[in-house]
Amino acid sequence: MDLSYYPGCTLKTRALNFEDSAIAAMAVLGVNLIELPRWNCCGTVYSMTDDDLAHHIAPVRNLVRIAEQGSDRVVTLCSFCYNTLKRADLLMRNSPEKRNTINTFMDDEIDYDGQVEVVHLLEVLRDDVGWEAVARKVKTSLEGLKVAPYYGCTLTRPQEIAIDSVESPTVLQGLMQAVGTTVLDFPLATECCGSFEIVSDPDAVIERAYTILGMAQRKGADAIVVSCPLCAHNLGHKQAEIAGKYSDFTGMPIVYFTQLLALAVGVNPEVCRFDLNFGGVEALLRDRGLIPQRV
Amino acid sequence: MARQERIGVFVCHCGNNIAGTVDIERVVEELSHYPGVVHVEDYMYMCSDPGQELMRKAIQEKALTGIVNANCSPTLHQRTFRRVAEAEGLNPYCVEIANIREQCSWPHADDKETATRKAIAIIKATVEKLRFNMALTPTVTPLTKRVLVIGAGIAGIQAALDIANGGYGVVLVEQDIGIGGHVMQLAGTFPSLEQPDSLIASRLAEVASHPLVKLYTYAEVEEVSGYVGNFDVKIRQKAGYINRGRCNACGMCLEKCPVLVSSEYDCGLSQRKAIRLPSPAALTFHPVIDVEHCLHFNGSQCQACCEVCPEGAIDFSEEDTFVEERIGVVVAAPGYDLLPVGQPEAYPEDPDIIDGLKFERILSATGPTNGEIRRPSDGKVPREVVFISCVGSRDPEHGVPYCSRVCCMYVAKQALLYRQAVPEGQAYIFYMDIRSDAKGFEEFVQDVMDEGGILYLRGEVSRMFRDGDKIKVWGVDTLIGRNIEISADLVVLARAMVPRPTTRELTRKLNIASDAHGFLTEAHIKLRPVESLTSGIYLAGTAQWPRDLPDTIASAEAAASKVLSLFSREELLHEPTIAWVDEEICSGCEQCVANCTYKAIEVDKRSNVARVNEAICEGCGSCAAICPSNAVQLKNSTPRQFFEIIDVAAG
Amino acid sequence: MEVIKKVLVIGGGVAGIQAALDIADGGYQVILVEKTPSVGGHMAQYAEVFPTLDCPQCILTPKMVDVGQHSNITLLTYAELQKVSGEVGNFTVEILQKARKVNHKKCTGCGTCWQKCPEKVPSEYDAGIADRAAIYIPFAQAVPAKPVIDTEHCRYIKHLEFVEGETEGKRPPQCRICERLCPAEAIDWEQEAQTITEQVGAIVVATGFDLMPIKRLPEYAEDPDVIDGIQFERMLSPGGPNAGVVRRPSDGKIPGEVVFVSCAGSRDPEHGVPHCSRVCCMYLAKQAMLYKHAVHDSQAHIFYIDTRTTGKGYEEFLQRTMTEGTVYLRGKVSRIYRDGDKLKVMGVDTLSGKQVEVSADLVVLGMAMLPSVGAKDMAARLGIATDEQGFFTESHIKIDPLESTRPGIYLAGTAQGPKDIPDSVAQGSGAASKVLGLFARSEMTPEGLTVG
Amino acid sequence: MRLEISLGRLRNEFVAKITELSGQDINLCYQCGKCSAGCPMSFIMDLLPNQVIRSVQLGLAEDITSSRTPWLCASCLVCTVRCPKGIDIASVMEAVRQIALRRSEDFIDPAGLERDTVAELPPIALVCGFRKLTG
Repeated sequence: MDLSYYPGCTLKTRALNFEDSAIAAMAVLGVNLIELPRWNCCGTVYSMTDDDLAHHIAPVRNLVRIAEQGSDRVVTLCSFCYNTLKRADLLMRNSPEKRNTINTFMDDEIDYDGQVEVVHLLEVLRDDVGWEAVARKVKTSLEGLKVAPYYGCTLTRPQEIAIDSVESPTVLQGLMQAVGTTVLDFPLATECCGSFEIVSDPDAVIERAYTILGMAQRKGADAIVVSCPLCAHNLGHKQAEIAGKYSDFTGMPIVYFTQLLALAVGVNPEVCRFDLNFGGVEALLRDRGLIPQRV
Repeated sequence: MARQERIGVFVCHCGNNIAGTVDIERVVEELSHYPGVVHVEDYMYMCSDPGQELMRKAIQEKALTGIVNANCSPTLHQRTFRRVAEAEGLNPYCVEIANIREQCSWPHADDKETATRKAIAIIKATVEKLRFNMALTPTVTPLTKRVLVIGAGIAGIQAALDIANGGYGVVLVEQDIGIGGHVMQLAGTFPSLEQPDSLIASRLAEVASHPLVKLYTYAEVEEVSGYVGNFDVKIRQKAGYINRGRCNACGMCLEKCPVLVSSEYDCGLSQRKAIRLPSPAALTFHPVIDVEHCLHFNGSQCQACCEVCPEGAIDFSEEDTFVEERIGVVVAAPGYDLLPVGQPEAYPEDPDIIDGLKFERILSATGPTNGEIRRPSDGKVPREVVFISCVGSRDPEHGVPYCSRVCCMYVAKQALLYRQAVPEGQAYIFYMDIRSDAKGFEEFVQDVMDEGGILYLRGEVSRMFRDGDKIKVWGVDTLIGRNIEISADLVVLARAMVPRPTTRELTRKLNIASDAHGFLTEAHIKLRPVESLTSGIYLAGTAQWPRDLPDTIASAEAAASKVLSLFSREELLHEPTIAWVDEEICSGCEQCVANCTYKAIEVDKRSNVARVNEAICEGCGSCAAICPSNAVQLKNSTPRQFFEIIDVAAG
Repeated sequence: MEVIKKVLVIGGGVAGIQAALDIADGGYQVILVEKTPSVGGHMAQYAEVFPTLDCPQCILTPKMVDVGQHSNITLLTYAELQKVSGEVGNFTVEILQKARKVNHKKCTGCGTCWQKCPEKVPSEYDAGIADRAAIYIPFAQAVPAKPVIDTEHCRYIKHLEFVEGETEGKRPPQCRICERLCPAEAIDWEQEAQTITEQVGAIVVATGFDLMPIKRLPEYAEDPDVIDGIQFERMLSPGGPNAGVVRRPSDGKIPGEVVFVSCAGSRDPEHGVPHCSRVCCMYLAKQAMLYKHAVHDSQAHIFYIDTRTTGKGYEEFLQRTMTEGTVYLRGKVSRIYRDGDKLKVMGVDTLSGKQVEVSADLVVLGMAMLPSVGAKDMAARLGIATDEQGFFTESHIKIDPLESTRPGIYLAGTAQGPKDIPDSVAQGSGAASKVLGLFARSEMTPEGLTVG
Repeated sequence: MRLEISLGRLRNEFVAKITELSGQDINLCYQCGKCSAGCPMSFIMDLLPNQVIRSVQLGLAEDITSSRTPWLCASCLVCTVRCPKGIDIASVMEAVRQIALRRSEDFIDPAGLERDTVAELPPIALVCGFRKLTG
C-alpha cells in the first residue's frame, strides 16, 4: 500500500529519528510512505479566531498539493501537523463561506472542498494494518519493556479531530502491546507538556515536564512513548535541569512509537537513530539487549 | 387488675443491630426462668413474615395471654406485632415493646456486657409492666365527612377541589375579600412563562361555584373545638357594611367613594377606594367597606356610597356575624408573606427599591402600568435594574436562616420578562448560589443567563443608597474578587418568604405546632409531610415551608388524599391508652383541666369529679402527672406499673 | 360506563408505597407491581437521611411491612407491566410475574438457601460493593422476605441451559444445593413466568430513578475508589457490608481524606444532562458529615458550583456541615486519576481563584439522577409522554404536576423528575388523591366524569 | 477601588471583539471553573481561565489585556473539551492574544532570544511560539 506522507518541518531536522524509523517500519509492514513531492509549512498551530483566514492558507495549500497529485488521503507523523491539517480540512468541509473566500484567495490553485482525508500514522496502523498484523511482523519482541503511552494534546483534542477517545485513548496501548511491551496505565497520557511555551517560559515547561516524567517514574516506566516532536523535546531536553531541581527525578527515556515499532519488526537500529533521543534511550535499549553494545 | 400470667418474650436480632452488641443467647436464657414467662424465642428479624409466624404459632401453642417484643422502638413495629396478636385472638394491648435497640444496643455498641445486662433489665421491666396491662378496646367516634379548608390561595383551592370532587363537603374560609392568594399578583410562571391568574382562573371559578364547596370570603376562623371527626368551627364573617342580598355588584359606589387608599393587590403601586372589590382578575364578589379608611367610620358624615347605591345595600350598622360549622377535619393553608420592609435594615427605604411582589405587579399585564416597566418614583423606564437574591434569607443574623426556595427562580424570570419588555435594558442579579433545582429549572436559568443583558454576579450587596437619579449598589463579585458598584435605576429585592403574621394565632386555635420561624410543623419531615401532629389537621402550601406553585399544588393534593383516605371509613377508632379518672378519689381540684393541652378533661359541675373526653384525649399523661392524689391515671401506664419497672431496672 | 375502582401502582419505592397505602387506606383495591424481588426502592439503600439523620430502614420498614400485609393491596414483586389497553376508568393491564423458581407458599424465609448457595453475584442492593447469592432476598428487611432464584446466575439453571458447542465455556455442575437443603421443599425448578391480566380504573406510575453510570464521565478515572453516592451510602450504612465502617473498595483501608464531587454529569449539557439532580447537594453534605463522624481526624472536601439546599431545615444542615469542618470548594473537578495509593483530584476554587489538587483516598461522585432504566419503554407501554431524558411529562408543569399526559395515569416520585424523599412521599399521596377523587365519582360519561 | 459596572462597560467594544473573534457565546458560562481545574498552565497564571471568561462577562478589558494568562495558555484544549456548556475557552484566549497582536503588541521579542536557546529548540517550537506569541 502506498500512502501520501506529509513530513513537516521538524521531521526533517530534529526528528529524523521519528521519520526514518517510521518509513522503515512501515515498509516492513507493507506500507510505503511516499513523501509529497512538494509541500510547505503546515502552519504548526491552527488559527482559532473566527475572522482569520490568512493562517488557514498554509495547511489548505498542503491539502491542495495532495489533491493535485490525485491522492485522497494523507498521513502525518507529527501530531501538530495532523491537528492543523485535519482542522483546516474540517473547516473547508464545514464552512462554505470561508471555503469560498480561501479558494478565491488562492487564485491559480485548484479549489479544495474536502477531497482529502487527513490521517495520523497511528490510525493507519490501527485501522489499515491492524494490531494482529503488526504482531505477526514482530521479530524482536520488546517484552519486559514497560512503557508509559503519552499522546499530548493534538491527537485527541478537539473532539472533532480526535483519532481516539478524548479522555481515554488506547491506540498507543494497542500498538505497544502488539510489539510486546508492557503498557502502563498512565493517567497523564493526555496532559499538556507545555507546548510552545518552551519559547517564552522554559521554566514553566520544566514544571510541566517534571509532573509528567515524575508520574511515569513513579509508575515504574522504562520509557515514555510519544508521537509528537514538541512533546519529545519538552519532555526530554531539560531532564538534567529537572534532575538538578528535583532530586527524586532520575531520568526518563523518551522514545517515538515508530522507533519501538521499527525495532520490533526488525529494522536496523542504526536507522532508528536512537542517538537523537533524550533521556538515555540508547542505554536503556542496550541494557535490555535490544540494540548491540557499543564497541 | 388482671395479671398476665402466660407471657411470651420474643427477642429480635435486628440483623446485627442488636445481636452484634447484645448477647442474645444470654438474654433468652435469663428470661426463660423469669416468673410468668412461659415462652422465649429469638429470631433474626421478628418484623419479617417468618418472624411474625413464630409469634402466631407460639400464641396458639402456648396459649399466651401477653407478649413482650424486645426489638426496636415501639414507633416502628408496635403496630405490626399488635396486629399479629389481634389476628390470633389476643388483645393487642397485651403486647408491649421492650426497646433494646435505640435505647440499648445502639448507644452501648462498644460495651457488650453492659448492653446485655441492660437488655435483660429492659425486658424484665417490660414483663413487669405487662403483668398489669388491661385488655383495652379502641373507642369509636363518629366521623363528620366534611372539611374545613383555611385559606383560599392556590393550596386551599386545590385541596378544596380535590376533596369536593371526591364527593365530600368543604367549608373554605378566606380572610381576604377575594380568592386566589398571591398567585393572582404574579406576572408569569417559571419556567413556562404563563399568565398565572389565567392559568388558575378555571380553578377559581370551579371552587366558587362548586355545589359541595361553601365559600366564606372576608371571614376568619374564630374558634375551633372538638377533635378529629367532629370539630366545631366558629367562623367570623367580617362586616362589609354592604347587604350581600341586596347588592347587585353594579360598582357605582366604587366610583363615588372619595377616599383613595394604597392598593394591597398592587403592592402600593396603585390606589383603590375605601369601598373596595378584590383584585380585578379575581371573580367578582361584593364590595366591602374598609373601616380603617372610610370617612364615615372616621368622624365624617360622608354618605357618598349610600347616596349612589340603587339598591340601598349600604348598611353602616352591619356587624360581624358568626357562623358555626361542624366538620371532620381541617386543612390549613394560610400561605405566606414577604419579609417586611426594614428587615434587614441595611437597605434604605426608597420608592425605587422594591420587593419581588411589587415588581411582579409592574411586570404584569394586569398591573397598574399594564405591563409597561416604569419605576415608581418618576415613571421612567429603568435601563438598569439590579436584582438581589437572599434578602433576609440565609441570614440568621439579620433575617432568617433558611433559604426561601423560590427567589432564584422568580428573579431569573423577572429579569427575563424585564428584558423582553425593555430590550435595551440591562439586568444584574446578585446571588450566592443559584438554586434552580426542580424540573426544567436549571435549563431555564441557563437560558436566562445566555440571554444577553442579564448578568449574574456571585456575591451579596452590602449597601445601597440614592445618588441623584440613580441608586448606587455596592456589592462584590466573589468570582473575580472585586468590589462592584452599579448605578441602578431600579432595585428589586427578593425578600425572604415568611409565614403570615396571623398564622401563629391560627396554630393556637388549631392546637398545632409551628417552628421557630412560624412555619407549620409536620408530623414527620420525611414520611408524613402533610400531616400535623394533631389528628385530623393537615397542612398545605407555603404556610408549611416556602415552595413554588407545583410543589404547593402537590402538597395540597397530598393533604386532600389524606382526607379522602380518612373519609373512606364510616367511623374513627381512637387509641384506648388514655386517661382514666378514679371518681372515688378525685376531688375536682381542676389542676388536670388547666394542664391539659388538648382540652380533653373537665370537671363535672354536679358530681365535682374530672371527666375525660375519650375522643379528644391523646394519652399524653400530663393530667396523671399533675394529679395530687393519683386519681387520674393513664390506662396501661399506671404508677403501679412504673414502680414495678423501676424496681426491676434498679434491682 | 362504570369506573373500575381498583388501581395499579407501578414501582415499589417510597413514592409507590405511599400512593398504594393511601389508596388502600381509602378503601380501594391496589395492585402494586415492583420489578425487583422486594419493595423499598432506593430509599432502603440509604444510610441515614437528611436533614434529620433518621435511619431510613426505621422509617421505611413499617411502611414496607404495611404494603405486604394490607388487606387491600395485592403485592406483585419480581413482576413487570407488559401491556396496557383501555382508557381511564377501565384499563386492562397485563403483568408479567417473573419466575422465582421458589414456591412462596411453601417457603418460610428461613434463609438456609441463600446462606449456602455457592454462586456469588454483585449485590444490586449493595450497589456492587458486596455480593449476594444467586438465590437471594435483596436485603434483610425485604418484603416479601422470601427469595428468588436469579436464573441468569444460578449454576443449576446454567447447567440446564447449557448447549454443548453453542454456549461458551464448560457445562456448570448440577449444583441444586438450595433444593437439597430447603426444609420446606419450596424450590420449584418447573416454575415459569406467567402473565396476570387485571382490570383497573387508574394507574400510578412511580418507577423511580437510577444514577448515571460513572463510566459516562471518562475524565473521572475508572477506579475502584471512585464510587457513586449510592455506593457510599452502603458503605456508611450500619446495615451495609462493612457494618458502617467506611473502607475503600481497593484495599479496605479506612480513607482519611475523601473528596465529594457535586454535579457529576448534572448541569452538563455537553457531556451529561442539562438538568440539576436536586438531591446531590444535600446527600453529599450529609455523607461528608456522616463520614467525618465515622472516621476521626478525617477530612472531607466537597466540590460544588452552587449549593442547593432549599428544603425545610436544609440550609441549616448545610451550614452545620460547613461548621463541622467539611471544606467546600466552589468549582468543578476536571480530572481524577490514580497516583500510587492516592487519587489525584484536579479541581479549582473559583472563590480564591486557585487551582486545587487534592490527594484523596476515596472519591464520591454525586452522579446525575436519571429516570430508571427502561423508563422510555415504560412510557411507550403506558402511552404517556416523557422528556428527552425519559422523565415522565406531567400534563401541566405548574398546575397539574401529578397527572400524566394520558387521563387516568398519574405520576409520583422521581420518575417525574429528581426529587427528595419528602417530595416523593408528598407526590405519592398527591397521586393517591387524584385516584381517590376519580373513584369517588361513580360513572364516566362521554363528556367526562360526573360526580356520583 | 470599587469596580463600576454599567451597561456601557458590559457592552464595550472589547467584549464585542472577543465574541466576534472567538465565535463564542460568553454568556453561556456559569462559572463552574472546570476549565481552570484542568488547565496545565494555571500554576503560573495571574488570572485563572474561568476568571478570564468572567472578566469578559464583566467587560474588564484592561484586566484581560494586562493579564499574562492568555499568553501562558498553551492551547491544549483541555478546557474546551471538558466545558459543560461547550464553550471553546481556548478560542477566547486566542481572541485576546489576537487583539493585542493586531495592535502590534507582541508577547515575546524573537530578536531578543538568546542564540543558544534558539539553536536548542526544534523548528516546531519556534514556529508555534512565534505564531502564537508574535504578530
